Amino acid sequence: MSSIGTGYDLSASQFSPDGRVFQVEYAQKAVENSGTSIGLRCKDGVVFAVEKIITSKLFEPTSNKRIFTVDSHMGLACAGLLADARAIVEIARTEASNFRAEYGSPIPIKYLAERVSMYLHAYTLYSAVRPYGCSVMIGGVDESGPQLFVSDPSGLCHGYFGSATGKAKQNAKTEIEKLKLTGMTCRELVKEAAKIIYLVHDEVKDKHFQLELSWVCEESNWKHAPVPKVLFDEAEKFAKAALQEDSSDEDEEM
Amino acid sequence: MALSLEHTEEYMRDPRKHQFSPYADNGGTSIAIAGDDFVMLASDTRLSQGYNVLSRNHSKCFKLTSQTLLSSTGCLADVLTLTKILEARLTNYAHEHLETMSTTAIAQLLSTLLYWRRFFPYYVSNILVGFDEDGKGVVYHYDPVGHMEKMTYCASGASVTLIQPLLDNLVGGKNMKDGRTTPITQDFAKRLIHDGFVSAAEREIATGDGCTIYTITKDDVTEETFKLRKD
Amino acid sequence: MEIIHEHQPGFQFDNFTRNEKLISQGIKMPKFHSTGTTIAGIVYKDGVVLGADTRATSDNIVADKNCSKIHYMQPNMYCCGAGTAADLELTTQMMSSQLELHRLHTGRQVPVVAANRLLKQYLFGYQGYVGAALVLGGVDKYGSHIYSIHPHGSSERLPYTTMGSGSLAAMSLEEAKILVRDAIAAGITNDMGSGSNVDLCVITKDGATYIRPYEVTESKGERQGKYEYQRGTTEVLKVYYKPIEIVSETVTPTSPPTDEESMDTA
Amino acid sequence: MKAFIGKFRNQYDNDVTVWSPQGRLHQVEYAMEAVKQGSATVGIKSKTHAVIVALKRASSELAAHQKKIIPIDTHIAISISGLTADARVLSRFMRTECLNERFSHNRPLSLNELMWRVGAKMQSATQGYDKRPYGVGLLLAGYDEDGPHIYQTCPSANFYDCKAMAIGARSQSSRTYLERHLDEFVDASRDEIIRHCLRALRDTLPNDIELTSKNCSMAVVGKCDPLKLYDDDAIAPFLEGLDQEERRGGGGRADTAATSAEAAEGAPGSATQPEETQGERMDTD
Amino acid sequence: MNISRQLVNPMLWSGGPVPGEFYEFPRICRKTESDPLKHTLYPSTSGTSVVGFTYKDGVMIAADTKGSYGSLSRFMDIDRLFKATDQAVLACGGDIADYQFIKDVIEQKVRDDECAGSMKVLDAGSLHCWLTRVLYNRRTRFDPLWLDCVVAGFKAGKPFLGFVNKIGMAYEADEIASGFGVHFSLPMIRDARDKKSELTKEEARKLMRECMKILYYRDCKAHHKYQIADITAEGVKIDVCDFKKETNWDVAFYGN
Amino acid sequence: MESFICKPKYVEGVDKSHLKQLIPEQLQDEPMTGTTIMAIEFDGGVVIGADSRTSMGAYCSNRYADKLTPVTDKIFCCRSGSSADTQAVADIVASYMEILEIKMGEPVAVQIAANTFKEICYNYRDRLTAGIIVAGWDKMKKGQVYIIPLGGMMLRQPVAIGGSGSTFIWGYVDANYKEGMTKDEAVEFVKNAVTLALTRDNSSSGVVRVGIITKDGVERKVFTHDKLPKFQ
Repeated sequence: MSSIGTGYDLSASQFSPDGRVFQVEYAQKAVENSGTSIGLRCKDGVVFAVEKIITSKLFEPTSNKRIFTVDSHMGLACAGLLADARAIVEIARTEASNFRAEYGSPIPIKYLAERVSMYLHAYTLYSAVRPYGCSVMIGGVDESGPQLFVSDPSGLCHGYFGSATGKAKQNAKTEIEKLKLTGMTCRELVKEAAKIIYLVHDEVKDKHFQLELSWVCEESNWKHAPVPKVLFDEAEKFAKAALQEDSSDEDEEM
Repeated sequence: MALSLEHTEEYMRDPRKHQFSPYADNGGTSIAIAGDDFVMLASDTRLSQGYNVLSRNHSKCFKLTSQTLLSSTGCLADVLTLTKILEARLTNYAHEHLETMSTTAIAQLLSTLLYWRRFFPYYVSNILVGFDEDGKGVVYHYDPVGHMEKMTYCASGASVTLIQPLLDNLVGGKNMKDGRTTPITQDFAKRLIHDGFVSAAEREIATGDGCTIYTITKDDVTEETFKLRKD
Repeated sequence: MEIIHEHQPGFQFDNFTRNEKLISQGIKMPKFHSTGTTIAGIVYKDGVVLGADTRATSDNIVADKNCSKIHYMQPNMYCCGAGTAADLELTTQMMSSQLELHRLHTGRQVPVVAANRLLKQYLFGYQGYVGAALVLGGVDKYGSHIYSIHPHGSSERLPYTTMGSGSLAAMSLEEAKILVRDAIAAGITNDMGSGSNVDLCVITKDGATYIRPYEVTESKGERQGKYEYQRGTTEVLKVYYKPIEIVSETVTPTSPPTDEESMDTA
Repeated sequence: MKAFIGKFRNQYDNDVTVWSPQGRLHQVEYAMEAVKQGSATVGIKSKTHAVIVALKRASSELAAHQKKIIPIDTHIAISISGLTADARVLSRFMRTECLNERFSHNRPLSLNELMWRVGAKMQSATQGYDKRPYGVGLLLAGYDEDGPHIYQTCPSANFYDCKAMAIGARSQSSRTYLERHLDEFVDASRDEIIRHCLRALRDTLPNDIELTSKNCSMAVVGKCDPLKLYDDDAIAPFLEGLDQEERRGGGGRADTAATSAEAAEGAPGSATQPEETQGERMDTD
Repeated sequence: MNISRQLVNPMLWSGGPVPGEFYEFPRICRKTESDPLKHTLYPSTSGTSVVGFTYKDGVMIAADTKGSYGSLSRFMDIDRLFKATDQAVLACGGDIADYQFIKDVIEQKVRDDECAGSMKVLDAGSLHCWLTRVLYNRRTRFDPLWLDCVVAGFKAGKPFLGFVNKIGMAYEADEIASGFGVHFSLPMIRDARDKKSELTKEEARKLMRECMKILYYRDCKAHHKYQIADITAEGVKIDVCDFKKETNWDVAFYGN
Repeated sequence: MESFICKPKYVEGVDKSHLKQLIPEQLQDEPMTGTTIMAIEFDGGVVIGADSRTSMGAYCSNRYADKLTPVTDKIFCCRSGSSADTQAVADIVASYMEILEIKMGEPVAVQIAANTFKEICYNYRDRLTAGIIVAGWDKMKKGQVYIIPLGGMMLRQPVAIGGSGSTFIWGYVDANYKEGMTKDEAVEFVKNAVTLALTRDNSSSGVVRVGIITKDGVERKVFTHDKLPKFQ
């Protein structure tokens, strides 16, 4: 990052001599400061999990949700500045609604993800605005089956089977890679997702956190919905148990 | 109603010719009588369109504040919109000034709102009642485009031609040798309103079913209802 | 001296063109009384029951609170009318006298079908401009009949049943009266053009009974105040005397009406 | 504020459209500082009621106390801390939204819905060079179909659904009080909640100043209990006996709490919960 | 925003934005003055009466399934009634295209509420109010939605039945009908209520069937197949009924 | 015949004149038999058919109407158009035929009756809204069907359909008519055709009335809903 502070990193409409747009990279930094969120796509649906870091116990547990519903068949999980993410969600909802108004059918997830990315990208072009400080994972089930896309502040958009953003995205990705996603069901994945969030959570940096889980699958009537309470508790128990095991393993090694 | 349907249609028809008519006459009659320390507002409860009775229990009076009431008859679509806008304006005022608007201020506001639609009028005749600055009961009568007149009594709506002369004579003391000498009492006003509606229901087909009388005094607003013919 | 116009049969159309022009210049036609009206008739076991409300309106004003809408045609035949009050009155009056002439001419009771034919032909001639919608009911030697006749001159014969009663023929008089009463009352309460009382007319082979009113559905509201004015309330603006001079006096004796006269029009 | 200037005097804090290499928006963080300039306000909700109280300042002996609580609709009121003018813009926006909901749907606007709209409005001010973030923090007390709510908004355009909250100058000691008594709020009665609110507010005051009917105002809303504002004489009965009660939540650590709160005001990174941490969370989550 | 800006003199609204100014009416086509193109100044494929009334447990409304194109029975099996939420059902007479438009908009509204994840459910009262604003707004712009809407459902836990027509005339009542239903069904319902003030579910269903039957007999555009929605505290139940077999034609033999 | 319609002839455009204002609004709609009527020749005579709805605008003023009107014992006319006009014409023709029968001493031929209809319809074509099918049996030409549409032309046809509902069944009639049907086939054919029309035409509905005219006279039938074929 030798170019930092040389004055070529003050505007989104400015390249540095070595051909980088620093403002976008800085915005991505903001994403990396946030709690981890993961999205998993399997054979019968999509699962989102978010590590919601709690900064004050005065907040309601329902406060600051980071998983949103964009259209009935589609969810969005974010990492980064929540206010920016909410703006993105509004854009996504408007897109979904406009598509329905125009074509009378639900918007294909790929199409929506690309539209949203175009918005994100547009904010990386001008000095008058700043890039969005958030990454979003858009997923759900549409006519071509389960879909998961990830867009970052640069406006890049890729389809994934599993992805993670936020603080511990590397660790989470490593964990996700261990899973045989194509062969798994949502019910199984919910537990795995919970486990990953618990595994990657760094107790030293952030004391309290709350797990958020949502899915789109047949059990949810192909709608994006929070994971039912019973299953949620099960998943959380599974995750805690796995964590226990994990740490005892480490102890043994030591 | 000072502005008849034929007139309003002229505004509408001129630029573009439609068969679609944006107005309807939904009937309704109101009477207001003010005294020194009270004011009464009453309306029948029949809602009609053409020869059909749509509802037998539809009051045309709207409580705007604890001291000001409005009765609005004519085209119900316009009545609903006008009263909704008025309500919103009053709430806004209450928020801005942390007090409710006075009757005189509301009276002026209503006139402005009506005139605002000078070239596509609300097909509505309004009576606003409340108390003036001296605390005396007051009645404001409006034509559809915002002409406002301050009075102590008046009728409006479908049966205005039947009831207004009665009020002129008995409340206003018109055409009598010495006019009216005694002040209007609540009892007298109520009896007159009652009898006015009973008589109007006999001869005017859009008036009937029931009547609601609101009496506003400094302290409160009371409501009374009685039945009228249903045919 | 003005020439008095000879009375031609049919209507006079002399002013048609003039009126057309006046109206195009914005002059309003006078309002006519009409009977917004609910009328009905049904056939029952022994005859027919006709019913009508009693409100006549001029625009939104009740012109007559107790008008009679069941018109006499013949002793065995009555006719209810809806539409322009004048058209109804005059049409039925004229028809009534036509039928009476017919009765005198043939020397027997006029069948209902004849009245139907006369009425529809008359109305057809005026192409709907005589605004009379009629329900004609009567009993003759062929049975009981109800005809409904439209202003344009079409007519149809029906028992005027309401749904679900296949056993109409067996309906008793009381049932029939209540059915017609209910029908008229529904009109009175739900239609603003109809109001006041229910009139009924029951016709059997033995003759007609006109029940007026059969029922007063809505009572007049009670007034609470008394509106009397003291003598002198109306101001005397000017007093002017004119003496009357008696020139002469005559006395003419009048005789009471004889029975024969009333028999003529029976 | 001093700390920021000292630490990060740099080229990245001129405009809200510029990210710092650490992924922070200094302009937004500075705006959050403005909130701390405002006098304190406290909100608490129970199962049935939501209450906000606010401390009114007078700019001089001759001036009247400024307005701190603004009614929005019959079911919502806000109290403000920060730039009053910015608060007025937002309150007018909120009023219009509420009026619109009544105009078009004949019902009170849901708090959640309102917060989303306010959030969107505030967010757009954090992303363009021609704008600046709203320099005001709000506490909303409201009641809707979900029950009572206390919401907090920040210049970062974030908003939080809270059980209780305090913002503004020296509000850390208030929050300490709130956290300590958090479990008592849910089942508390209307009067108890009000009492808690006032006590928490009093904790922001220096020892020699007391809450009076002049410097304090309150709004209460609840189930079947439309919004009511209390000022001047109306609030006096609620203040009775308050000065008899021991400060700092009555705990034995009154002194330490006081000092730590004082410290929190000035130097981020010190004991209890530092303000800066709070600032950071506002950015990133 | 667009429309009120045109119609409203902003000077009169110095007290703040006009209510409704920020309220975006759904899918308004932004038109220029030189293009006075209007959507519906006369109905095309249209449906006839809607009948609704309250009874002991809730509200019932019905509409037949015929879509007429002039005097052609164009469609025998369309829907003119739909469930917006568990607390609101909308039935429309008039232009079917306009009905489908408003249905789409309402469904999106409900979806928006769902997405927002709030507990708020669009109840019949709110839907009714919203419709009055939308329809009045369209009529004021001389671009009406050619509809007679009947909204049935619950409002704050109480049964609700409301009417809105194409000019924005709206009212609430215990019995509501549109089109020929005003002439035929209202008297029947009022009569039934005079005889027994609280109808049971069975009585209500029977009465509704009678109403639809009379309409079928006397309204040229009515059909023997109809949708009936029964809205109670438990939710909405929509059935399709047909009374063709029950029709009575005995009088056709009269005089023969 | 002169006084057939006493509308003032010298007044131009009386239909659009202010006189319209004089008629109460609810009476302005004229009852129309917006109708489906049909007649078909078969080897032993003719079969005629019609629906039973009379409407004023969208209001059905009579759902039991009989649009098959006897002219003589073995000649019927099927009426479509204005109720009043067609009733008046039918009444007049029926009365003429009665007199003619007496004068000639034998039943009149179908063609004579049809021609009388045509004369009136043609002479008053600007005044009348009448589409009529005349059908009957006479001993010279056996069963015959004559159609007199709006305007007053006349044509003999083996099968004729008329009225607003007929537009919906042209194809059906073209596809399914064959010469030399038996009585039962003809009745079935008429019944099906009219049923098809009344399911699609809002102005046609009710029951299907059928008349079978043979040398022995007329046999009337009424098919109520349950007796009608189901196409839906």
